[in-house]
Amino acid sequence: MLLVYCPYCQVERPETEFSCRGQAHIARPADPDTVSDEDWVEYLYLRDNTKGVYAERWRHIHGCGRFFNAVRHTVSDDFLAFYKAGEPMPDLDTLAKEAGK
Amino acid sequence: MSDLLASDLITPDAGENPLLSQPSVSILKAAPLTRLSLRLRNQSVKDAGDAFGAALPVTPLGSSVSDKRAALWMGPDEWTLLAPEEELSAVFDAIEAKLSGQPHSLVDVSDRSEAIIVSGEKAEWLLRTGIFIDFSLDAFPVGTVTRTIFHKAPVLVWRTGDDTFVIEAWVSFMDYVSGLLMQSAQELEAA
Amino acid sequence: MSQPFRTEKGGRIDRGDQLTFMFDGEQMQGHKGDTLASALLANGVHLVGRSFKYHRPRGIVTAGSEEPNALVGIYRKGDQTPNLRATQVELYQGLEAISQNRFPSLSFDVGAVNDLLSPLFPAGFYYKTFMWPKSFWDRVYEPIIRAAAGLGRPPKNPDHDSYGNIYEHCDVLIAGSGPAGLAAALAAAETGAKVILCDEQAQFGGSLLSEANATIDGKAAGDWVSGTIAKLSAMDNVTLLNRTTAFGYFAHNYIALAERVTEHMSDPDPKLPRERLWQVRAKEVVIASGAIERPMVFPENDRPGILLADAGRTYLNRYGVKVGHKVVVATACDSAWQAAFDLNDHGVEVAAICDMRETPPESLVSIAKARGIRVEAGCVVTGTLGRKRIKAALIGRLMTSGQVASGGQIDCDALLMSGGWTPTVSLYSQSRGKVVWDQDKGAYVPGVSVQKERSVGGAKGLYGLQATLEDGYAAGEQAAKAATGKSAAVTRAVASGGEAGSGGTLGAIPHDRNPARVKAFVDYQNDVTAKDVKLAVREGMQSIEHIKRYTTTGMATDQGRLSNMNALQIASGALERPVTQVGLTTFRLPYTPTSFGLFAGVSRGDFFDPVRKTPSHEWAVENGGVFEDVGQWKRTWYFPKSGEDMHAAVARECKMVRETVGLFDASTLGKIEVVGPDAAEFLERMYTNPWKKLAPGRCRYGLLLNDAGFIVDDGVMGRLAEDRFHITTTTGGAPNVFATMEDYLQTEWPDLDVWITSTTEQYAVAAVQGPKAREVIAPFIEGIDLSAEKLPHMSVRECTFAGVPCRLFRISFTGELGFEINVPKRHGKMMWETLAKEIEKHNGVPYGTETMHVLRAEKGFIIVGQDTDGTVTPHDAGMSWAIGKKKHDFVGKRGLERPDLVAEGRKQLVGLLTKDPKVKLEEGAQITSRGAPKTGTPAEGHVTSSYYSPALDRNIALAIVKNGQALEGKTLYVPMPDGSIEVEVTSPVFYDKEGARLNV
Amino acid sequence: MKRYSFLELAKNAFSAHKNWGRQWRAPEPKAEYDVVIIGAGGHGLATAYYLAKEHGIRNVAVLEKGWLGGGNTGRNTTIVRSNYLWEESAALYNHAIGLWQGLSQELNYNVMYSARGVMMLAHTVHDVQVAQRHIHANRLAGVQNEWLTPEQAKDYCPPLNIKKDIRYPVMGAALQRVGGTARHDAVAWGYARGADDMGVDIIQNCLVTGIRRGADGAVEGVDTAKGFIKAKKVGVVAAGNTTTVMDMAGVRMPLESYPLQALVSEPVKPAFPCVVMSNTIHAYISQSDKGELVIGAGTDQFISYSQVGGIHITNHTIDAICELFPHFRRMRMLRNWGGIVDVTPDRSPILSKTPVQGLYVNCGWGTGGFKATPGSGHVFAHTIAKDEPHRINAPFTIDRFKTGRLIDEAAAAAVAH
Repeated sequence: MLLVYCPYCQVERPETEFSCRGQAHIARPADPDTVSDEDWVEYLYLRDNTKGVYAERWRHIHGCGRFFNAVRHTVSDDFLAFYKAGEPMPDLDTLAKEAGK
Repeated sequence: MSDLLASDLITPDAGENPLLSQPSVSILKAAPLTRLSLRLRNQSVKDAGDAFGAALPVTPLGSSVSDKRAALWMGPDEWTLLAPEEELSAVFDAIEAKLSGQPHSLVDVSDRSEAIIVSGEKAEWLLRTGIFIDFSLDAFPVGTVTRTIFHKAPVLVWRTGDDTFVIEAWVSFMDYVSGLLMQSAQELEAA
Repeated sequence: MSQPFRTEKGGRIDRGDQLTFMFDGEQMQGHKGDTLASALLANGVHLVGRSFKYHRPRGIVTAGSEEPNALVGIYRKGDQTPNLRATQVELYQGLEAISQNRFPSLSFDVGAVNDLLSPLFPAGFYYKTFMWPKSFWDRVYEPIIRAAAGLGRPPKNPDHDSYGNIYEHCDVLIAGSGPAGLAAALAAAETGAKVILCDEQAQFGGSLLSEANATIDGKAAGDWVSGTIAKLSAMDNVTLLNRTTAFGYFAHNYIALAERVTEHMSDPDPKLPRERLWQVRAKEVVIASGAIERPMVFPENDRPGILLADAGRTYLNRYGVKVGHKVVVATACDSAWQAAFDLNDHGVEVAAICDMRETPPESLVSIAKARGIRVEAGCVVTGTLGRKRIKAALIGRLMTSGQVASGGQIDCDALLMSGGWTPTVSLYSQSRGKVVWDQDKGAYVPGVSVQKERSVGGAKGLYGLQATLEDGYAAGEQAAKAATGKSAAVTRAVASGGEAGSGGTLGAIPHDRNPARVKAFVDYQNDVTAKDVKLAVREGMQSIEHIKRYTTTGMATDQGRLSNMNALQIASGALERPVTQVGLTTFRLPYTPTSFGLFAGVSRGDFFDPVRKTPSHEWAVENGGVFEDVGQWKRTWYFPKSGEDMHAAVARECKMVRETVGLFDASTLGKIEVVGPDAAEFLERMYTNPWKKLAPGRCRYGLLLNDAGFIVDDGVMGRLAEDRFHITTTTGGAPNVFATMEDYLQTEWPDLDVWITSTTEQYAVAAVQGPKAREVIAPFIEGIDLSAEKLPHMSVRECTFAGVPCRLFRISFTGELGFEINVPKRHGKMMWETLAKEIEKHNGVPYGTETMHVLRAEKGFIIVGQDTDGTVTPHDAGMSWAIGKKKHDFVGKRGLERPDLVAEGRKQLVGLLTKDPKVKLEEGAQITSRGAPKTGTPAEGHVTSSYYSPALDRNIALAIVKNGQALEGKTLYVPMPDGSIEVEVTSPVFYDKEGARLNV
Repeated sequence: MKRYSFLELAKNAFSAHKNWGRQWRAPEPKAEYDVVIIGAGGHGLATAYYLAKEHGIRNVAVLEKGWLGGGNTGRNTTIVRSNYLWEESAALYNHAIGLWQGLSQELNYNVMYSARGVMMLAHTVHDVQVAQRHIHANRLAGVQNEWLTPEQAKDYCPPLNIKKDIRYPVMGAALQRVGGTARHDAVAWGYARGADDMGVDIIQNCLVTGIRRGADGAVEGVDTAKGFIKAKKVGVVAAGNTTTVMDMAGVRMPLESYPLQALVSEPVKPAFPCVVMSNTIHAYISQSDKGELVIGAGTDQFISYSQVGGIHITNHTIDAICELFPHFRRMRMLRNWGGIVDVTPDRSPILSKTPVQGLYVNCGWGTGGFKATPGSGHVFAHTIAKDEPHRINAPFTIDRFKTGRLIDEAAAAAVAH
């Protein structure tokens, strides 16, 4: 059971308070009508599924209810960063280097 | 002291027998309350507090208590407001009046949840049989309020004293929550 | 007989407290403080079990949780728990134990014939045979193999014990209370850090409890332990957990502990849990799990009476038990010599010390000589005699050639062996750390820490009492510093004696016997011999994982803690590769076998999952309601009158609703209050329908898709004010709909000024449906005009019901005049009972979910999840009308335009009427275009709903059929085992097509 | 290849089993192969076996980063069944069942396929509707599957608790009698031995580091820990690591990789005759021939390549098992482990050509790939050999996610265990 930091509640809580909602920073096309089938599949189904440093969406569903983003190494499961929704994605390579991964 | 102020708001339901009364821990059903869910943007925080009668806490997991009022931080733009049962419309209307024109959402959720009061030297231990939170006083000081999970049910935990916690759960979950707390407390009676 | 092998004095047992116990029906005596194993040995019992494959007689080998042989069943309350280790079972008055895996008895076991046939059963033999005739595997061979396999018999009755759970946080968790663990605990505790010290054994102290010679701060080791524990238990910041095994090390320093609360009591208080799961989040962990001794792999090394040397020493010094009267000690390292000396001190004849090494340390040799103990250097054990108990050891001399020359035999009734020591790296390995090979120690030791943990003492291959203490103190200080930033000056104890020994061997011991004839066991419990490991290599198994799986070495209930290193060495020899290139199998949790009950905890019966009830529940129970589970909710399914079956009850309920009036509890439907200036805009984007023009006071049916374009939920949205909607969702869909809305709101459209609040449990909801509905509610509704003009179908009003605030919806899921009354939940019971009484005046009935389903099916209303299955679009469901044509976007709009969703030949919702009105189709039945279709014929669709319709007095069905909407009037077939049923495709609306009954 | 038989075993007993040959070689890679398969799990080895046996393509290498059969093949709960809802799925898994039934003889290796029956429990009215729909669809598709009342279910599986007082009482069950279990390692080893015997090179400890494509975009070969290996056709059968491997060829996959846990109890005498699954309370259980209760748990909620899951997942599985079989509460967990399962959006596999000429992919089996091993290898071999899908795997394209022509077993409420 992972230990997750909620940047809104500013506390670490057990994973069971949260729901993980997959890869972060995948924006729904603003004007779907103009989007090709290829791009729509990209939005619906295609994910990086990275073996390594990965930015993903979490929701503190049994806490403050807020969505936020976290950077996690998908082999060690260590979290490298937590940031609020709407904040830019940190540079993953830099984070990876800092963590020595 | 927060204990005192909360206790004139969260009171044992006179009609009810204690769910559990042991030397080291007791569980009491709390009397009905006015509960409002308030959502708004930062600029409206002060007005809302003024209208309600207790400032809206802005520190995460914080609560502010004044006479017959309590405002609980639920999220960065969400508060639960507590007041006596009979003051529902008064409080509701006052806030709506003050916030008219300001984007917000005020919803009556008085009946959505029920509260129990868990107190005694073993109260903290009892909660930890189902809640994975560090309740030591430095990590979870008096006045802290949070939503979390108790075994398989969502609950709200509000520490109103060193050894006193208010536990709220949605009505249909309360049998599960109080039932498991009572069951887990049984071993305290063991020889 | 009364404990002939008990020493005169010594040991930590309470000689004053004599206990009686049973083993295989024989009554014996032991003492408080004994384990079942030590008590059996005190009574001279070594033979305690039969091996897995060959059913060879087996005795106690160890004194700890790694015991491979002494697995017994323990009886309590008329049921037994299998496979418990006698070395861990604490003795209590009246304990009842039985041996396992033998028939008819332990001393005479017919399965032993396998031992004679063993040449036919090498590793992996079953992959090579039992293939003919083809049909014989699961009918003949497998049942025989299954019956032969398995250890103990499983419990027969439901377990009545309870299991506790506690979540805990601490600064420093220390697993293991030997010298290193105790020192670490002292050092960490002194800083004020919150410390948990746990140990799997009943007493703290680990190896110190078996230490007879060394002293700490001038005290006997055991006394120092007692003093230390007393000191620690006096500190508020320390939690001491004995009988508690750290069995799992998970991500983010999350450690799981299993505490055995009552298992050692003869008559535990039923209020106590049998075991307790501690789920601990530790800032720092100190792994002080020590090291265990390795057996020596020589021929017939599995006779009862052959034990590890340190076990012999433990039974002597800790339990006051002599493992024999005449003992041979076979060793490759120093530590076993001390065992010989201790036994000798208690008058046990040590027939010989056989040390593999050409020149054992002179210091030891001289002591032995002084005691008149025969010393054989450069000497190995090449076999043993005796069947159910060792009678003699055959010895051989190691020659420079590497050959072994026979050295005769030495009579004995016990043999102690030591192949050296293996650090217990299980927890480190579980923490995802990678062990590294240490050539000098001849062992795998912890490498770099991956999580916040430190291995200390024996767990990292560090031996010697003083060094171990030092290591523990240092680790405790560092851990506390890392966790709290605090440190404190700790007075460190000083030990004398207990110096680290040297030596050790890995793999098979050379011998002069015929290799074809003898068995030298690597894994006792799984009966894996050195030969088996070599065979696996010969057959091309190169990875240690293949060797393990092919021979099953290391897969026994000790998870290879005794066998892995020897197996590895033998494999490495056979492969002619260094050990490091053979690899090591990973240690998986749990560290030792752990009760299922512990994991299941309190989740049983009504606490398995919350039971969610509505305010009408009690009334429904009193009135004979039958319930169904819908998610976590209990919903009334139907209300049978005496003598009625479900069909009759539902038919009556349907009839009465259409004739007069019915009362239905709709409280479980999801409710969400959508509030804010952008409320309408938000719904516009979420639902397929248009919302902006919906006037306050009116309602509209809403359809929710996912972005793939498929239906996921539906409900009714009532507009209470410009900026306030009260919307409903399905019962099962409520949580997901809410989460989906939050997702879009927070992450896609954060600019919208709108918030959603779940009010599912704020309101109790009663649906009053039927021609008399208005008359039923009229007496209680105040503040509004209920007339059709003022309150048309699809309206919502705020008013009062019997004086309490209420939201009144005029909506219908039955096709009849209908109202849904929402009152604050505390008034729900009152509302229901009031209406239940009122409908009686009109011959009305309460009805359940089944009747609700029938009535809506008569009207062709879908149930999401029954008539749709996640592959159905609004067009498929015949609900294109629900899509706001002019809308620029809504969730699912783009998905709906994908090629396959606009393709010809999609399956569409239709009605079906069986040609014979009495025939009721089965839900889920398939539909074909021809009768009696050949197997493999693609289905045209399937029946989604099927009921007897009282209103039409015939059976009706809804179905999803390819091109269905174009097939109206056509005949299709529903193939059943006993022939096909003819059906006609119709409109899904069977009753009151024009909706006249609604607008009254 | 020396054929295995009881006689052979007896003969070898007299020579102290010194004369058994290797079950497969440990060759060094050649410079070029007609086909390279990436991943020596059951599916990959079966693919190589059928390439050689059915299509005469024997110049084949199977590259494995670790040891053969060491991924999900050696980590799953060995359940075999074919009672899937959609015709496409049923055809695929039933094709496998057909092959399972003669596999031991086909491979001359006892894979211990044991048709002890797979029982899927229904606990709610909705469960019953879903089960019935499966049974009707299966009957039409020629897939054996039948409905049992709670009493019949208990007759078939005596330990089952059908009391009405449990939280989610058993309302009935769907039973597939030809379903059951098989010995997972033996499947990998049997295919490895068979393929090796026909000349296939199985190269272990050989990590693939790149997939080379020519100017025309077509596959030219793979870079590996043991150097470049030329091949015009490459089949990727890498389960949880498929995304990583396909990225080397620049092909994006609709996959996410989750840790899936399983566990076994200590071995006990026969206590459990069949396989029982419950999708509603999330548990499945059988008993191995060794006597261990083999229990499948769920996946974690986040992607991970750690092969370690959270304990709360295990807890929820075991509480469900103990609710259905309350006397197992005193049984003890011996081993708990995890695998990495690659999951597609519609919970059905991808067995398909790719946009890249000469590159083929077999993945997305999620939590249920073992049961399909023979069928999967058989049709994938066909796809590679003929450069076009077999009738049976034709629907399992990558393209379906674009067109929306999903094979959605999840939507139909049948979680594919």
